[in-house]
Amino acid sequence: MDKVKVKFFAAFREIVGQGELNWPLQKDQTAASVLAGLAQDYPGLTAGSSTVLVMVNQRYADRQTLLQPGDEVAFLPPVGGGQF
Amino acid sequence: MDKVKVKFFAAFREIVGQGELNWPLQKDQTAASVLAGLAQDYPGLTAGSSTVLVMVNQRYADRQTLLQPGDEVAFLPPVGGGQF
Amino acid sequence: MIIRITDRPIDLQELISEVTTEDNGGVVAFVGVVRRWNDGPDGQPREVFWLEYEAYREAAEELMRGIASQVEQKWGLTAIAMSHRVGHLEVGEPAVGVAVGAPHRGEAFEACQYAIDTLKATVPIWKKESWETGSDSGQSWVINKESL
Amino acid sequence: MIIRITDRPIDLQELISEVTTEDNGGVVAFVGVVRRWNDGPDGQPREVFWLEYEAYREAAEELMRGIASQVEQKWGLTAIAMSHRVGHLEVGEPAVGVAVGAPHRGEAFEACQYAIDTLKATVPIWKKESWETGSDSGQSWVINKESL
Repeated sequence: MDKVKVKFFAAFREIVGQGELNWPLQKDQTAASVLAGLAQDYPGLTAGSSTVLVMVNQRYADRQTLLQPGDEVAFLPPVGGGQF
Repeated sequence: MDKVKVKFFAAFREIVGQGELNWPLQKDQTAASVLAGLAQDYPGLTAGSSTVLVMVNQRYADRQTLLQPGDEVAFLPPVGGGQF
Repeated sequence: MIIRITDRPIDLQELISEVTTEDNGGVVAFVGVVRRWNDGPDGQPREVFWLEYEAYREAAEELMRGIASQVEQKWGLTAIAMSHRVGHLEVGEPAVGVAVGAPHRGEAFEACQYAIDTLKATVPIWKKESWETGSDSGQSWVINKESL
Repeated sequence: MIIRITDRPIDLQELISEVTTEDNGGVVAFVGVVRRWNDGPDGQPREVFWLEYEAYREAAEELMRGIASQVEQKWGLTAIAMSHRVGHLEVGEPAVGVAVGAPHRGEAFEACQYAIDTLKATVPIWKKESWETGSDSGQSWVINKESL
């Protein structure tokens, strides 16, 4: 079965319990659809999901982007480091 | 006789041949008047004299400032160091 | 050009030396340092003990290279160095350093500020804060207001 | 607070450390470096071999203290360090360093730029340039456009 590599960081990494996993990809599936699927296993990922940013192959992408087998997709909690 | 201490820097120091000299002060004499007197001995000091700045006792001062005996007066060629 | 996500202490002198050339009379550097006090989500200050920074390293470095390209397009400047630390940091330690060299200082100030502003707003780096108030303490992933 | 006219090399790390406190998350530093090429009075570039800086030291330090007071009045910032070198400098050497620390970086950028702009325009420091063009060479006291 086709898969994508999903990367998690920060709070999302802690929710999922690992920084990376392979996830099954259906035909014509968007990044948003993959996130919805993941959220069934890891409900914490839906918290604040409107502010979650998506990267596909290490570049920012629209959440309606259609994924290809082997893509690296990352769902990013809002970027941190705002002290200065 | 009353005197003031006159300081010279950069091009003016080279014109005068020293960085400091004592100069006689008449009653009610202004900084501009002292500069005019100096320029008789050191004509180079009048070059660009409209851009010469005056300091009295290490603070910028109007050239019409009346000097007091013992004052330290400096006639500054335009400030340098404009490379950055 | 230095573009770096690193778990080693930031060497600001190295960044500055990198952008100091015979043509660049003005060098501007920014250092972001871990503060003792930071506002919590309720706007009340919390005392910070340490931070843990985490990056999506490959994507972060790619975005930082993009910032360098933008600086070159906007100001024609190629002397830029950016380094962001990850891992455990104590209060007072530099977390990020940016240096820009330019023939004249006005553009060095502009470009350096643009680079750090863009880095903070877009580069995927998060931080976890160990904090304490009079009545509470914890460890929280902190959200950067600029990215919202 | 470091306010200094010195004939020793400028230690930028010392200036930055001076303004880095537990309350200051943002530190901005400026370094002015001797350039290889500088425009002559006719607007044509001249190659520079060395510079000789000369200061009216007591007045310069007093004016630099005044700049620090203005930065405190305008931005409420007290973490500022300024050092200007005098004497013989080679191409590539730092002639002046300014560092400002602030809780947030926007005001650190503003205050640092204000400090160096004001220093360059008002502080009595001159430089003599040893230069050469294809057809001519000499040593000239160089005028700072900003002060005219």
